Amino acid sequence: MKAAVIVFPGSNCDRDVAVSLERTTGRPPLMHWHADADLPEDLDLIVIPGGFSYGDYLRSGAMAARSAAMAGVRTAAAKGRAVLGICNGFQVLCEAGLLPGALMRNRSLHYICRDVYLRVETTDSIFTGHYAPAQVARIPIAHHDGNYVADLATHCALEDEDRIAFRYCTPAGKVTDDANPNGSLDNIAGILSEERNVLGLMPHPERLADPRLGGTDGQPIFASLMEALS
Amino acid sequence: MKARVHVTLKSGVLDPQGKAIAQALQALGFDGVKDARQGKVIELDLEDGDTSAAQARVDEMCRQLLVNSVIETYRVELEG
Amino acid sequence: MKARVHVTLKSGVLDPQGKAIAQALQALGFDGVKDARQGKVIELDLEDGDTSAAQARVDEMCRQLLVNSVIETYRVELEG
Amino acid sequence: MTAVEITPAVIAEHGLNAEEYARVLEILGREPNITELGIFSVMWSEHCSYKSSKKWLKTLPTTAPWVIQGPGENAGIVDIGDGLTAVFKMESHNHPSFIEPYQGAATGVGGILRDVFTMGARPVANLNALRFGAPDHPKTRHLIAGVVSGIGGYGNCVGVPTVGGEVNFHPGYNGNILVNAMTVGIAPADRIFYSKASGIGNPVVYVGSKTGRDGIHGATMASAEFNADSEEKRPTVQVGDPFTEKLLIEACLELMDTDVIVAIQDMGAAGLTSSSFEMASKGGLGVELALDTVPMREEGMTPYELMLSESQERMLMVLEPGKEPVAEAIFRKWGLDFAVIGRLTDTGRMVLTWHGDTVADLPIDPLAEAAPEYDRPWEPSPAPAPVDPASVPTVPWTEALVTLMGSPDLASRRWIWEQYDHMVMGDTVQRPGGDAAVVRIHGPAGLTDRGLAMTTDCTPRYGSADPVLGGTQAVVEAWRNLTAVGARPLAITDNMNFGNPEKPRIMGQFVGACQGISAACLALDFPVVSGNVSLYNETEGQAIPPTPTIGGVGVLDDLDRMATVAFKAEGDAILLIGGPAGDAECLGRTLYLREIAGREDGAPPPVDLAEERRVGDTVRGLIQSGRVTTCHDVSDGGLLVAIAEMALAGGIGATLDGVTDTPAALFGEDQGRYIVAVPEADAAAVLSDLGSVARRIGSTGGNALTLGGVSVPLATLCDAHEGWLPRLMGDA
Ligand SMILES: Nc1ncnc2c1ncn2[C@@H]1O[C@H](COP(=O)(O)OP(=O)(O)O)[C@@H](O)[C@H]1O
Ligand SMILES: [Mg+2]
Repeated sequence: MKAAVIVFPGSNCDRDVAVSLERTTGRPPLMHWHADADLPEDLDLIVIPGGFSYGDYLRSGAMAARSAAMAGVRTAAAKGRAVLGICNGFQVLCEAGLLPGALMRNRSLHYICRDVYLRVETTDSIFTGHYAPAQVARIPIAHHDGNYVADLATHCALEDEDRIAFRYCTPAGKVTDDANPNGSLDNIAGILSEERNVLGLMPHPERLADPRLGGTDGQPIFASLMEALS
Repeated sequence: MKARVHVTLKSGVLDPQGKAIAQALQALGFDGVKDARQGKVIELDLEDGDTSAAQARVDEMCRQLLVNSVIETYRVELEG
Repeated sequence: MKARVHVTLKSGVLDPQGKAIAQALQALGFDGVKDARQGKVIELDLEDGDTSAAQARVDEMCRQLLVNSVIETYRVELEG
Repeated sequence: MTAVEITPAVIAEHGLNAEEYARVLEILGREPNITELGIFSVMWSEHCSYKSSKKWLKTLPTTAPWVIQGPGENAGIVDIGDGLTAVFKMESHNHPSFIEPYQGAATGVGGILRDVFTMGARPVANLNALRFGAPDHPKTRHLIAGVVSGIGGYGNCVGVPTVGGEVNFHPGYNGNILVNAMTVGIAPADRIFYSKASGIGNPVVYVGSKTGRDGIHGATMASAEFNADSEEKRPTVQVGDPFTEKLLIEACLELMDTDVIVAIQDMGAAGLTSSSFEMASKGGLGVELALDTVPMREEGMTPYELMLSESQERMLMVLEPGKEPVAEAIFRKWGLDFAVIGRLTDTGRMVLTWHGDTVADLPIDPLAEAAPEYDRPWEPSPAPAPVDPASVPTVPWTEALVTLMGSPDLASRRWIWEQYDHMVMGDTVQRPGGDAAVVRIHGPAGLTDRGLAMTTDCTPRYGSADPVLGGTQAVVEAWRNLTAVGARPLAITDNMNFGNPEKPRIMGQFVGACQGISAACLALDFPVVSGNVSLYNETEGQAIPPTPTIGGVGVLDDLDRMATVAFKAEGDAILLIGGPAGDAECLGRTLYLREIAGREDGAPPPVDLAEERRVGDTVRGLIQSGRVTTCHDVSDGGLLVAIAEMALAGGIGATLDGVTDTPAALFGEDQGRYIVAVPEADAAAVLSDLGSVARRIGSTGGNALTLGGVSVPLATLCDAHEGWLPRLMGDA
């Protein structure tokens, strides 16, 4: 699997996800600078990492979505390449129109950094194949703007097309309002594109993919990609 | 020339900031507050020129960057 | 009755948001943009009543909650 | 520019007394102009010159074989092995945070980060030590909300995890909160950068954000142009721009990988003035700056304003000659301002020009060396009388414990640290909530199996009664918290927060704290490598409690040999290591006394430094040999509180049968104690190896704490402990 991580000014989980990718694939991913529109042709996976691209000063992900590199990502996605957006990366993908909906301020208005539980809602994707159906995974979130919104038609389409990848849930796997850390519509934590080759999620799988850091529930995402794309 | 872009959430989109403001005001004892919404204003300092061309350019800026049409609408005010 | 509170940074106060917006617009090729500042608007939905009393109450809300007078100034617009 | 007349009022406005101004005249041989006066004023301010504190700071122990850089540079540096160093410092942003809590705290974080990456280190962790007024004081909630979101807003955006800190509440801080921020970074030992300028003719370069009229001190009166026309020219509160800081970190570290930097210094307090003076003075050189070439954010700025501005996110560098294009390319790539604003000279003078005219001409060394240094009169604090345990009311232990666990100084800080990204960078091995945070060492060559442990500590309750002991205890508690996770303590940074040093009683608190810190540092081989002094924390004559905050850093050589506070299994034996042979005895100045008896008197628990060291080394040995993975030191609230914290962290209760049910035994804060839990099968061997320093006090299990046949459910403790802060902040 040949992977690249896009680096925007203000990305700050680029190294973190590169560590996870290297652990999974055995070699470091390509770190791709935002100003460069030309992505290598032979990439299997493009990761838009977490952080605060451009400070998130206008809207989270808004400026990064208009960068040269994102034009390249759009082309690659159209060709069916895998694109994974984590946290700020999810925000960028929504702003870029590669995923539907938007991520608004958390309903508590606080930044929240903590482990949450996710129910795996579909295993039918190159990102989630290594999870069991309805498996509960403990993965951290760390964001201020993770409150997913979409209009009714989009919500129905996501549901009908099995494109909701993860929902926030209790440790026992119940999808409840108490288990929803940020107010997201229908507890949505991550969604797939229509072609199922783009995944955006707010939680950070790279932060719990190493026993030393206290857990490995994030690792199946990388393992799924490795199997699907190698 | 100055352009003022008023960006507001589309009606129907829940506004967590606005809701918190309304609640906080009520908690402070301002009880006549029925609702609050928060929007933003972007003031642009533009090179002088033709007004209608400026209007078109600011519209374009809104479409390309300043506004997320999934959740927001906007209104432009030109001055000077 | 509606009140619209326009909150802006005092002049001279650094506005990182505004600066970033101006730079991003320039990067997108909008070169007539000399500067940008970002402010916010809080729209309050108030129970109907006397306008001048409302003005005083909104001023009080600004002082107590809506505005950070160390770095911001504001202007209130009443309607209806 | 119209010349400003240097009247006595203008001089006073600049904080110079008659004697100091006489020295200015002597050094210059003439009257200063306003720009020069401004420069003297900030260079000789308490903040930059340490004029009240220097005499005593010099007495602190600052050396050890592993110390690479002690106090005097932007941050201290210790060797952590494998060719790497830890670079760290703590700094206060107390006053700005009281005025504007969000921006004050945010820019405090930004400032301390710059101190660390200036030296070539990548910042890897932030900590924050906070003191607020009484929880029910009308300002407190607003200040907490602002400070916490400011620290998070800045640290989260720059992408440095905020992994620890401490919070106290006391009415003594009602008018003067304390916001002390600490940054720890990692740098290769062979690639450290200092501020000493060298090379006559070398270019002086400005990078980062543009300069505005932010935070200019006595400027209101002093600027000729400042009159009615201009609300606009009023100096403004500094606003943090963490995005620019992030770019500055990346750009500086990238530039540091090339070989073009001769010297580098961040622009902190007193901005361009102190950074340029410091670089030139350390190098014994002169400097010439063309102020009109400084990147400016606003129109009509004057040399005075440019020299005194405290705009954030700026750095000053001296480059190798001809290497400007290399540096410029990197800074432009990151979208930052870059300007060559001057050069080094051999004159020993600072010459400032403005469109070709000289606007200031000052001798550097005399100005730096003649900086006032005071031996302020001081008096020791009277020794407090000990508390007679018989005078302290006894309430049922269950009730006392629930009250304490939900009391302001002991309640969980989760509401705070969950607003901080404490995991970014992917190396946080121990998150907030334990004794010390642990961050995996991630060097330029990649991940390692080693870690850095860090903590901040001070118990103002103790120092208010006995400043010497307060200083000692703060160092010892930091050392103990590092030890409790299994780390080898290396060195400390200090942040000395006190009231007005012109009062002998306050000066006595400062002197006492220095004496106490020194004694502890010497006894524990735990030197001071950096620090900061914040004086005049007073409102209406009311000084804060003396608060010498200590930031400690240690190293773990094997992350698999580490301890955490959480009970890990049912049926483990609970051992108490250290302290008196029998039960604890000290109730003076304890939280029990304050929260249960409503008293804040007595003598604080004494510290026996030799015993501390012996017990701490023993505990660390147990962890490093892999025999203990559960450990917690006994601090605020005493033994039972420590056990409750271990139980809540692990979700496993305990039954105690080896302690007496008296307030002193359960809640006394006798020093030098640790609690460990070990598998029952190992308990006898561990106890026999430890001898009389340890005893068994109970075992883990169930979902309650039980003592003398009475229980309190963990759920009750959890609600008290976790609920207090969210309830205070209106989020529960
Ligand atoms: N302001 C803060 N920011 C982050 N973490 C904090 C803060 N205050 C306290 N903590 C964390 O809460 C835990 C308990 O703090 P404290 O009671 O001061 O510990 P100790 O008694 O071991 O010194 C520690 O892990 C500490 O790092
Ligand atoms: Mg401790």
